[in-house]
Amino acid sequence: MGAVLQVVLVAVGSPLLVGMMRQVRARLEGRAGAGIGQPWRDLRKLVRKEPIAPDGTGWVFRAAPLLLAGTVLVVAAVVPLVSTTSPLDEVADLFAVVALLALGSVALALGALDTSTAFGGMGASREMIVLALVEPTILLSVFALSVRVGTTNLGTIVTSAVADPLAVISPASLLAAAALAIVTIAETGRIPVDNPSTHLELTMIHEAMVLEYAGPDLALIEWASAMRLSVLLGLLTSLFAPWGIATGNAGLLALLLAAVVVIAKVALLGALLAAGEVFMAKLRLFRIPELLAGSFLMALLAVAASFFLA
Amino acid sequence: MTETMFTLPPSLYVPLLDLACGAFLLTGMMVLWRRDLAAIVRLFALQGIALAALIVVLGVYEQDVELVAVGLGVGALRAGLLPYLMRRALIAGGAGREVRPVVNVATSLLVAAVLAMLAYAVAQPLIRLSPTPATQAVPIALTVLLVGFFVLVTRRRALSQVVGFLLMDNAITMTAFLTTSGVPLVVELGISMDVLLAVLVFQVLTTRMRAAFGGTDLDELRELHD
Amino acid sequence: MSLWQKIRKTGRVAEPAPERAPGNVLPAAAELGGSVQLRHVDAGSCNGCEVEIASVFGPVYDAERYGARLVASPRHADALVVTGPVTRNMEMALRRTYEAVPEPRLVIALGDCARNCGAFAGAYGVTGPVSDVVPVDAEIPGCPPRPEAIVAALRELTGR
Amino acid sequence: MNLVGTLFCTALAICALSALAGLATPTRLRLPLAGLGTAGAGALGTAAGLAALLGESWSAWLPELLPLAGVRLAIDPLAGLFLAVTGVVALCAAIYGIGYSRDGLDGRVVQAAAPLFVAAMLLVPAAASVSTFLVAWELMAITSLLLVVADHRHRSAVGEAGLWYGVMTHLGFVAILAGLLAFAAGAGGESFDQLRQAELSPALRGTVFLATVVGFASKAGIVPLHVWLPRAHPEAPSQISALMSAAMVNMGVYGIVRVGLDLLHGGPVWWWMVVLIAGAISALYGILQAAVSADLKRLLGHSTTENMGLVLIGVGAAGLFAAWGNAVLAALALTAALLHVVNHAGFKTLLFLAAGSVQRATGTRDLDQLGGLRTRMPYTTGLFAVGALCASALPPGNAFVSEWLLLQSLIHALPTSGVVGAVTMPLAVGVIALSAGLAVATFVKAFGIGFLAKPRGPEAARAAESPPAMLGGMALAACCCLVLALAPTAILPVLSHAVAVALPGPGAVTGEVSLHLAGISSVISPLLIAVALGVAVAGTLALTRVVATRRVRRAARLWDCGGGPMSARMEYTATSFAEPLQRVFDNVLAPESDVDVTPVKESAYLVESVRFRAKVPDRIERRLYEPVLSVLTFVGRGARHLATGSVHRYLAYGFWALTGALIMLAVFQ
Repeated sequence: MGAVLQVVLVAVGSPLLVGMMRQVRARLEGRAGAGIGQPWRDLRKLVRKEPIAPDGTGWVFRAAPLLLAGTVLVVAAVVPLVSTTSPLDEVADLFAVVALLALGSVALALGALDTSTAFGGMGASREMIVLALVEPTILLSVFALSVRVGTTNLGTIVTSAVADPLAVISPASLLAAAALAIVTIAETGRIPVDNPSTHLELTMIHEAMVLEYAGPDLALIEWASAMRLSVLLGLLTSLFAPWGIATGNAGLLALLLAAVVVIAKVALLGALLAAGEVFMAKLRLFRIPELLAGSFLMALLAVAASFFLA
Repeated sequence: MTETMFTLPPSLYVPLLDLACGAFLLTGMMVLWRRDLAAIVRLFALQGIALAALIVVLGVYEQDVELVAVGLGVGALRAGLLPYLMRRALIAGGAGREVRPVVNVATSLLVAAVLAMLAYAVAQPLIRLSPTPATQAVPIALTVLLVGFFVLVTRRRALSQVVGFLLMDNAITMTAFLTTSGVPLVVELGISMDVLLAVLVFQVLTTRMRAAFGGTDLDELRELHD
Repeated sequence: MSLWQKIRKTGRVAEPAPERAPGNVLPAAAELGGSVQLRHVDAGSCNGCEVEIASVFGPVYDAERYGARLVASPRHADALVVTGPVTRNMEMALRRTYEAVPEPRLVIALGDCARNCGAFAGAYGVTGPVSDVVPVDAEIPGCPPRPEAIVAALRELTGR
Repeated sequence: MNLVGTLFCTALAICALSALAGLATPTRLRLPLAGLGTAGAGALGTAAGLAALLGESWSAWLPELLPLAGVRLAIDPLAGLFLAVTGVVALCAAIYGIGYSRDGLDGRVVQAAAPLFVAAMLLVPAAASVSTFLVAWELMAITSLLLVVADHRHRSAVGEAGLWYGVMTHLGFVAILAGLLAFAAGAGGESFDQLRQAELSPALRGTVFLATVVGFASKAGIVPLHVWLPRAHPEAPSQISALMSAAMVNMGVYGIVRVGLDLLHGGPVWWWMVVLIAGAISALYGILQAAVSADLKRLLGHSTTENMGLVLIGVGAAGLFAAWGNAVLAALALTAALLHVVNHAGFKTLLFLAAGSVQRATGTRDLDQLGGLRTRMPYTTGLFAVGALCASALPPGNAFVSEWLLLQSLIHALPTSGVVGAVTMPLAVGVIALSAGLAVATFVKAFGIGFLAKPRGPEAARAAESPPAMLGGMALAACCCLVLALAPTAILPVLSHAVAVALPGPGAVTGEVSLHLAGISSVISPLLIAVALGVAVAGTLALTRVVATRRVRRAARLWDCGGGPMSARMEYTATSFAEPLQRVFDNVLAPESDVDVTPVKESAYLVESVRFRAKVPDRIERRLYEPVLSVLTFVGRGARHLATGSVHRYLAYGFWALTGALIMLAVFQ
C-alpha cells in the first residue's frame, strides 16, 4: 500500500520536482522560467519521437535505460518515504539500495561505452570514477547511521529517528547528513560535481553518456534521473528529518498526510539545492576527489562520533 | 551571584556543547580543504566564534559569570582582532592562494581522517578519568591540535602557517576549558597577549618581506639561508 | 551574500510575454506539445545571428519560458536552427546533423543568409541556402533577425 | 571406507589415470581422455566435498605410503568446502580445456601435469598431518609451475613469470615448512589431532602463526608477497589460470584458517590485526592495479589479489571477534569470508575462461586492442558480462552477498569491540567500500572496453566464437555463479558446518528466502531483489511499449558531430578510461610516462612524430623487491670469489668450518 503510493508518487512527482528546481533557478537568475510542468511536456514529446539505433550498438545500448529506470523504481519501493513499513523492507537494506543505484549507473556507463564514441567513453570513465570515490562515504555514513540502531534496514533506522527526534542534532547525525548531502549531489550529477545543463561535451559527466540516446530511450533516462534525484532527496529527509512519516499500520488518511508532508520536504530541499547551485560554479574534474575526500572525512568522523560520544 | 542566572538543563546543554564542538572541528578541517587564503582566515574567525560559544555554554551551564566573560573575551580576540590583523596582512601581501601545498588537498583530508581516529584512540584514557560530556569532546580538541600541526608542516604560505599555529592554540585553549573548566584568567590573558604579539610580529615581517622579496612563499625564504 | 543582495535588488529581468494569437502553430510542430529542443548548426554564419540567439535565451527574452531549449546533441533535438549560408565545408555536416535528428524533425532557417544566402550569395565557398540542402519548415528573416522575431517564430513551434 | 572416502579416493585415482592418459596416449585421444578424466575427478571431488560438508567426515592412515610418517588424510566439513570448490573449478576448467588446448597446448607434459595439479589441490585440504600436508603442498607447487611455463616456447614473458613464481612459491614453502615443523616439534607429534591438543608457549605459537601466515599469504597473493601472481596467472594457459586463480589461491586462505583458527584455536589480537591489515592493503592495492591495467588477464590476476584481501579482512575480523569473545560475530565474519572464497572461485573461473576465449580468438589480451566482440563472440560476451557483474559486487551478483555479510559483521562490531575496534572497523569498512567502488570501475572497463563498441585492432575484428566445449565450461561456471547469487540461502547452512570446525557454535546466517543474521536485525533477500528488479524492468519495458507511438527503430550513423566517419582510433581505450583514476591515485601508483618529440629535419618547430609511453609499474615490486634483488646479486657476485675452482681452497673451507665448529663447542660448553 505504502510502497505502491511511494512508487506512484516518485514516478509522477519527480519530473515536477525537476521542473520546480529549474523554476527556482530561473527566478533567481531573473528569468520567467518554463513552468513546473515543462519536464513532463518534454517527456511526453520524447516518447512520441522515433527511437534510434546508432550504427554498431546492440542489446547493451538498448537495455541500459530500462535497467536504469528499473533500479530506481525498485529503490523507490524500498526506501521509506511515506511509510516506514514497506513489504519490501525485508528484501533490501541500505547497502542494497546503494548497490542498486550503482547498478543503474553501471548500466548507463556500459550503454555509453557500447556506442564507441569518444564522448560516451569519456562520460562512462568519469561517471565510474565518481562512483568509485563516492562509495566509501556512502558506506561509512550507513555505518554511522546503523550503529545506533543495530541494523542497516531502512524501516528500523527511520523508525528510531522518529522515536528520538533529538538524536538528529547529535554530531554523528549532522556529520553523516553533511556527508550524504555531498554524496547525493555527486550521485545525481548536480553542481558543483556536474552541470546538468551544460552544452560543452568536455565538461560533461552524465550528459556525455546520453549523447546518443533519442526518443523514448532518452525519455526513460531523463525520467530515471529525475526519479533518482527525488528518491535520494527523499531518503535524506527520511533519515534526518522523518517528521510526519507514517509508522506502523497507518490508515489511508495517515498515508496521504505523510505523502503531503514528504512532498513538501523534498520540494523544500530541492529548492534549497537549486538556490545553492546559483551561487556555485562547477568544480574542475580533478578537484572533485577533494570534495569527496572531504565528505569521506565527515563520514568517518560521524562513525567516530557515534562511537566515542555515545 | 548564581541565583539570578539562567540555568541550562542537561538535555539542552549536551546538544549545544556537541554542536559547538562540531563547528569547531569542522572549521578546523575546512582549513585543510580551502585554498583561498581569505577563506582560510574566515574559517579561522568562525572557529573563534565556535570556541567562544563553547566557553559561554560551559560558563552558563556551570553558572560561572567569569567564565562567560572570558568566553566573550576569547571570542572578541579570536573571531575579531586576530582575523582582522590577518586580513590586513593579506591585503598588504596581496590576496593569494595556497597553490601547491606540500601534501595535496585530497590526501591532506584523508590524513586528517586518520589523525582524528588517532586522537580519539589516544584520548580514551583521559575520558575514562571523568566521563562528562565536556571531557568527551577532548578528542575533538586533540584532532584540531594535530590538524593545526599538519597545516603548519604542509602549507607553504606564511599566512596559512600562522593559521595552523593559531589552530593549535585554539585547540589547547579548548582542551584547557573542557578538562578543568578554564585556566585562570591571568594565564589566559597572558597567552592571548603572546599570540597577539606573534601575529603582530608576523604582520610586520610579512610587510617587510613583501617589500624585500615580493612574496610570502616560505620555500623562497630558504634562499636567505644560502 | 553580495550575490544574494544583487539577486534581490535585480528581481525579475524577463520582459512580459507579448500577446500572441492562439492556435497559430506550425502543423508539423503540433505533435511536440509545448516542448521544442533545438540544436543550433552554424553552417557558415558571420556570428551576428549567434549573438541574437544568445540574447533570445538570455534573461530578457527568456525563450525557455515558452518551452524551447538548446541541447547538446541532435539526437535530443526536435528542430535544427541553421544560421548562415551553407558553405561547402558544412554541407555534409548539415546533412548528417539532419539525419541524426529523430522524427518528427523540423528545420528553422534563421537569418537572411540561411534563407537566400544574403550578402554571401554567389560567393565561391557557398553551396546555397539551407533549403537546398535540407527541407526547411520555418524561416526567420532579418540580418540579423531581432530577438523578438526569433522568439515569435519559436512560439509558433511550441504553441505557447 | 564411507561415501566421502570412496568418492575422494576415486577422484584421486581418476586423476592418476588421466595423467597416465595424458602421457601415454596419442595426440588425438590425449585431449578428450585427459580432459574428461580431470572433469570426472573434479565432479567426484565436488561430490566428496559436499558430502563432507553435509556432515559425513572421513579419515585414513596409510602408514606404508610415505616413509617415516605415512600418509594421514582426514576430510572434515572445512576441508570438504575447499574440496568442493576445487572440484567445481576443475570440472569447468577441464571441460573448457578440451576445446582450448587444441592448438599448441596439447603436449604430453601439460596434459599429464594438469590432472596431477588437480589431484594435489584435492590432497592439500584432505591432508591431516604435517608431512602429508607439506608433500601435497609441494606437489601442488611443482605441477603448477610446470603448467605456468607450458607456453614458454612462444612467449618470452613466460620464462620470467615462471622464475618469479618458482622463487616466491618456494620461499613461501620454506616459511610454511619452518612454521609447521616448529609446531610439530613443540607439540611432540605431527598429526593434526596431536597439534590440536598441543599446549605451546605464547612465543612459539606466535612464531608458528607468523611463519605459516607468511607462507600461506604468498600463495594467496597477498601484498607485498603478490608479485608473482599478476605474472604467473596471466602467462599460464587460461584453464590453468582459472585453476590457479580460483582454486589454488584458496589454499592460502585454507591454510590460515586451518592453522590459525583450528589447530592453534585462535590467538591474541595482534595476530588477527596483522591478517586484517594485510588483507586491507591487498584489497586496495590489488584493485587499484587492476583498475589501471590494460591487460585483460593481468587485470583479473590483480583482482584475485583484491578478493583474497577481502577474504583475509573477513578471516582477520573473525579472529579478532573471537579474541574479543564475540563468538556470534566471529562466526558471521568467517562465514562471509568463506562464502566470498566460494563466490570468488565461481566468477574468477568464469572470467579467466572467458578471457582465455578472447585470447584464443584474437591472439591478444591487450584491452586497448580489443572491442567489438559483442557481435563476433555473442555467447562469450554474455558469459563475461555475468562474471563481471558478479565480480563488481553489485546485485544481483554473487559477490554482493558475501561483501554484504562481511560489512554487516564489521559494522555491528563497533559497540562491543573497544577502542582498537572502533578505530579499525570504520577504516576496514572504508577500504572495502573503496575497493568495491573501484572493482565496479574495473569491470565496467574490462567488459565495456573489451567486448562492447567497435574493434580497436585488426585482431579483434577477425574474432570468432569459441568451440562448444569451451562455451560449455564457461556456461557451467556461469550457472554456479547464478545459483550462488540467487540462492545463497541454499549454501549458507552447509557452509556453517565448515565455519563450525574453526569456530564452534551455531550457524550465523539463517533463512530460506531472506538472509537473517544471528544477533543483527539486518535482512536482505538476493532472490527477491532480482525478482523485483526483473518486475521493474519488465514493467518499464511494457510502459514504454504502451506510450511510445513510433516503434520502429531507425538505424542511423553514430553522431560524429557531422564530421567524417569515426575510426577505431577515436574510441576510448582502457588506458584512457583509467587515466582519471590514475591521476587521482597518483601518489599511490606513481605512474611513469615519457614523451618523445621528433622534429622534422628542416626545422625544430615542425614535429614529425610524437611518441608517448605510459606505464604503471608495480611500486611495491620496485621499492621492496628490486633493492633486495640487487643486494642478492651483489652477494652472489661476492660469493663467486669464494668458488674459484681450486680443490685446495674447497678443502680449506671444510677444514676451517670443522675447526670453527669445534671452537664454538669448546667455548659454549
